[in-house]
Amino acid sequence: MSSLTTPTALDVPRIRADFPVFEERFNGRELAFLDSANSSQKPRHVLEGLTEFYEHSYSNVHRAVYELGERATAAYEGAREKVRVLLGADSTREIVFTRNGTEALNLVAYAWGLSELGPGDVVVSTVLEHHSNFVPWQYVAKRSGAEFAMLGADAAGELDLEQLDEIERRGRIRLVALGLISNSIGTVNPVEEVAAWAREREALTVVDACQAAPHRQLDVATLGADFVALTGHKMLGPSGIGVLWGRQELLSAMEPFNLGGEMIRSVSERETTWNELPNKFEAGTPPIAQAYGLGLAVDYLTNVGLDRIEAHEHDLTVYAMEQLATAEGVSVLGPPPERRGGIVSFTIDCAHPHDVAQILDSHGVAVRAGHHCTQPAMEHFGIPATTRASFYLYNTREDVDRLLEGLAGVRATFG
Amino acid sequence: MSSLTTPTALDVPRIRADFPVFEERFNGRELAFLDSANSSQKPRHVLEGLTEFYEHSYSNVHRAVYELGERATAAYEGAREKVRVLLGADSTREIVFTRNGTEALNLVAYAWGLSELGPGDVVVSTVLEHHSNFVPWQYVAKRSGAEFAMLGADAAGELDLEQLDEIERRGRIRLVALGLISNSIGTVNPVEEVAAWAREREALTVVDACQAAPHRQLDVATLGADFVALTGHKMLGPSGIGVLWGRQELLSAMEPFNLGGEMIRSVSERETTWNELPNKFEAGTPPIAQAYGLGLAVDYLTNVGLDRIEAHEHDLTVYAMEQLATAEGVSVLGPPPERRGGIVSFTIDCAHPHDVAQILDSHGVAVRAGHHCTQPAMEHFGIPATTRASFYLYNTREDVDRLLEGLAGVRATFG
Amino acid sequence: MSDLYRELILDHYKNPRNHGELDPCDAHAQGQNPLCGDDVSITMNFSGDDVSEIRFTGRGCAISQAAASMLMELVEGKTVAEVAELPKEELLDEIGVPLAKNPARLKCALLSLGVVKLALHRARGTALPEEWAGFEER
Amino acid sequence: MSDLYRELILDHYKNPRNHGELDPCDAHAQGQNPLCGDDVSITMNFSGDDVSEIRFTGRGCAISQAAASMLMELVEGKTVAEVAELPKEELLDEIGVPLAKNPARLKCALLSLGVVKLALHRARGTALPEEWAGFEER
Ligand SMILES: Cc1ncc(COP(=O)(O)O)c(C=O)c1O
Ligand SMILES: Cc1ncc(COP(=O)(O)O)c(C=O)c1O
Repeated sequence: MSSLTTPTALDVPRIRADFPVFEERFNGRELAFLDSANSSQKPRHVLEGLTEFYEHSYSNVHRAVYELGERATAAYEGAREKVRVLLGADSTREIVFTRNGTEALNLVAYAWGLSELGPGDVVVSTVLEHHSNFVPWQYVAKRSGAEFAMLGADAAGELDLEQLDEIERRGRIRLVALGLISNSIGTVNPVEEVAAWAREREALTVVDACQAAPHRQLDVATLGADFVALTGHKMLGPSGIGVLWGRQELLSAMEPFNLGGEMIRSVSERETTWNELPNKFEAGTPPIAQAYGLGLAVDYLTNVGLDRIEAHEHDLTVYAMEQLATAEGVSVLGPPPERRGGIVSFTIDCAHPHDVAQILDSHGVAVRAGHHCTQPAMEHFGIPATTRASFYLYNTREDVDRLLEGLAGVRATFG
Repeated sequence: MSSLTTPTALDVPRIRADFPVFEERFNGRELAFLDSANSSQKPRHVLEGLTEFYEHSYSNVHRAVYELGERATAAYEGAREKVRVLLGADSTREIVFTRNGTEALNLVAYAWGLSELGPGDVVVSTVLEHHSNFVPWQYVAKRSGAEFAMLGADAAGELDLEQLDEIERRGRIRLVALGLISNSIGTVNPVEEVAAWAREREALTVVDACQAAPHRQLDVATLGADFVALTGHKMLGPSGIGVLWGRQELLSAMEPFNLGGEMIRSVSERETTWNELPNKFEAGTPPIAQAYGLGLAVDYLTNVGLDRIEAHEHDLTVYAMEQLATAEGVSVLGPPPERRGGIVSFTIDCAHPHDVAQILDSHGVAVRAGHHCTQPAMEHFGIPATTRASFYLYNTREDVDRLLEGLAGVRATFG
Repeated sequence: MSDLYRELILDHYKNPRNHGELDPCDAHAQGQNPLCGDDVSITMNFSGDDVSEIRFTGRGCAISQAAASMLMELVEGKTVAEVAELPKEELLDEIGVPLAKNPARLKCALLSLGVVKLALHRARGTALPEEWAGFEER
Repeated sequence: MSDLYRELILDHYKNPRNHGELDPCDAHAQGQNPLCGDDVSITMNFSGDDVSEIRFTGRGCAISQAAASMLMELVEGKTVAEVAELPKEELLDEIGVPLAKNPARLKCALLSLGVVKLALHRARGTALPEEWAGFEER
């Protein structure tokens, strides 16, 4: 937490009232939504703002000279400024809007990787990564003849930084890709330390902050990274919007990714030149309303206070781990609460995670079951899947109690 | 028009009542919105549907076992089926949701082009293309060592198919990329003829239908194309959604584009394999609500009737061209109404298009001025830019009158 | 308790029928559910036009494994032509729980049937019917 | 009639001041507005610390060309240091029409000033100030 004083507690009932989904009943009960790490619910502030935008300010951006175009451009560029402030970035030139978190990472893999990588180079990802920060690097390494290396973890699911020495012997380290918080088991990775190690080797660091940005205050300078990716739909924003932050010098020097309208300076049969930042990386009509909606979500989060959200989730995580420790046959994966985000992944000896999630659903408890797009991590633990509960600002201890009650139901069926 | 009987006229006042933006006043007047080729306005049906979706059915798709996840997945996949029907495609496996029209075209350029093209190959685009169906081909040709050829046009802005013979002498034709309707001057291109020519040479045809799909009935089989791209925001849908249709055999055989979550079958340090169609091409969390919104827009368009929309726009185009022919100093670019969509681009001798658009704005008339992301076409005509009026289902002859009135204002200032 | 887990399912899950592998075998295929990692492998022997023997192994959720077990009982003794035509609905009826609304679970339930179709398709060189298009891509 | 086109703008547009090219010249730069194809090219001569002569050529909308013409009058005779510091606001005040709400037109209005800054930057080897970051990428 970035402040010295303990943040004051959230007024969760008031927050829940902002989210229409909690007014509905599922199997007769209020929804215990414990799947925000997958995608979050949306507050009225965002939904109403979106409708209003479409009704009164919608047109394409940048190109239009008329009044609606001015409003739309101001809304879109205003959102970019909000994201800049959120990340503590120097300039809106460093903020690129993408389709989702995955595309932000692919942008770097393609635009930087395809041109920069070659035989003898090593690209590093980790065993804990989401596939979206693993497969792009594996793929461009293969395409370019570079080597792909996977940094491993220990039994608790914490990265084993000592392996970096061995990896370094395999070639010239060019880039290290790692997440700030693991989406499948919740580990908070030592990003600053890894970025410093990479910088010493003149390698770039790409940080996947998709699971961190919704839940804690970030500052790109402090992270020491070169690129940071986030995604809107996990942080109260609409689907269809992601963000890549990158250091200006790097983005300026890079080849473009998607090609087409808006990202060019001039086009002719012989030669085409690129537009300035960030437009160079935003080909075609951008996700206009989605960027605006993400800006509204940032307002909402900032208003509640990311420090307070982090503290609230930490409290729920501690409570959930205590409770799960008492549940028969349940094993929780991953590190202790001090080094984890608001994510608790577990297995239960009598039932497959999918069946667990199904029975929890019949109790009005929504969790995710599966490999969470982290198959290497699952393989590391020697399991095909887990059941995962994840917390956000609208969750309560009662939601955790509902989870435990549902697990008792699982045991009743399968035990 | 696909039916033999003349379609009945649209009830435009009723249609306008569905679009909240027309309730507002601009400089004291109702908006004469003549920029739908840039991006269309949105009907209440789409906006209300989006809000309702977020309120009652939002979660991530495919992965979730719980009730909200079922609803979201049904909404998302339901939209895919609606698009399939709209295009007359064989299977939803052939419908890929993208970020916008530009990304649909880049998907083919990267996933097919980077692996398939090499020295001796020729990729053909046209002088009339939008940059989004020009620059990707130019770029992958350059990256892969293939040749990029630009098919030219005549003085009226109609493609000069005779040039294909000369182009063929430059190497092995692998792919022809062309639009169905030019966004900058409105030409309807002879796509079926070009596709047949390409097929004889075992070359692929990529059709940019971004300006056609909103305005007329399409059928991918009739077009004879291998890939067809469209974009949601020009056809009453939300921003942030595009569509690529591709022939199943081609999509199956192709490398993926963006890499990451959802598009994989299995991931490990050594080897990663791809998911089945269409998921292989939809990496990460897709534009869920945006796809659903596009489905609602398709419902609305189908309900009104694309044949009737086409006839209505044709009527406005004929009227506008008649009126503009009487306006002092105005020259309209492009072919006669029989071979054009609802787009009228012109220059006026006394003023720059940007100044024209600005003065029109002060009359409550929204048009676009610029090169319309078609610099090669502008160069062909020897001009830097045009002023463009484009029509849609909510436009009226009165909007055209307002345009003419505004042009009189331009002459008063600059004449 | 969830409707999905009625007695019969749990019985098949805990006591799978025809579990194992035929070696040698006349037909074989394997399939996964990329969503949840369910995995089913099937071996068959033919005798004349009939599927004389069929066995499965696999791991995954109760639905996928119980469905595979039930499918064994449905298939054994049928003609190859009958199995090739066996509609999804017949297996779903057998499972007897409401899955239609849940495409994720539907994939679990139908995994084994897809694997059987794929095994036949490979052994006999027939085409995979349109409704299973893409299955071999898994 | 639009507020944007008051008499003074139209006068500068129709009768541009300092139109032309200095050859030889001490500093030169060119810039485009990728949005609308506006194009401005500027040449300057220095005498001691002063910008003694400045000329422009270009094509584009009335705003961009009138602004360039007005800028010539603002710059000529100023010291290089003064021009390097010349704030956007000073040119916008001169133009005197409301543009702040319209970023597209603002780019037209400020194109020539960017080109002047770029020319100075190149001739004197000074850094382009942060608010013009990216201008040279055009
Ligand atoms: C003909 C044509 N092709 C492609 C595009 C690109 O579509 P989008 O802006 O949705 O990427 C457009 C619109 O901008 C267009 O008019
Ligand atoms: C850690 C992590 N990285 C990347 C992603 C991909 O983000 P998106 O699904 O928005 O592409 C996710 C979420 O799915 C994630 O949890």
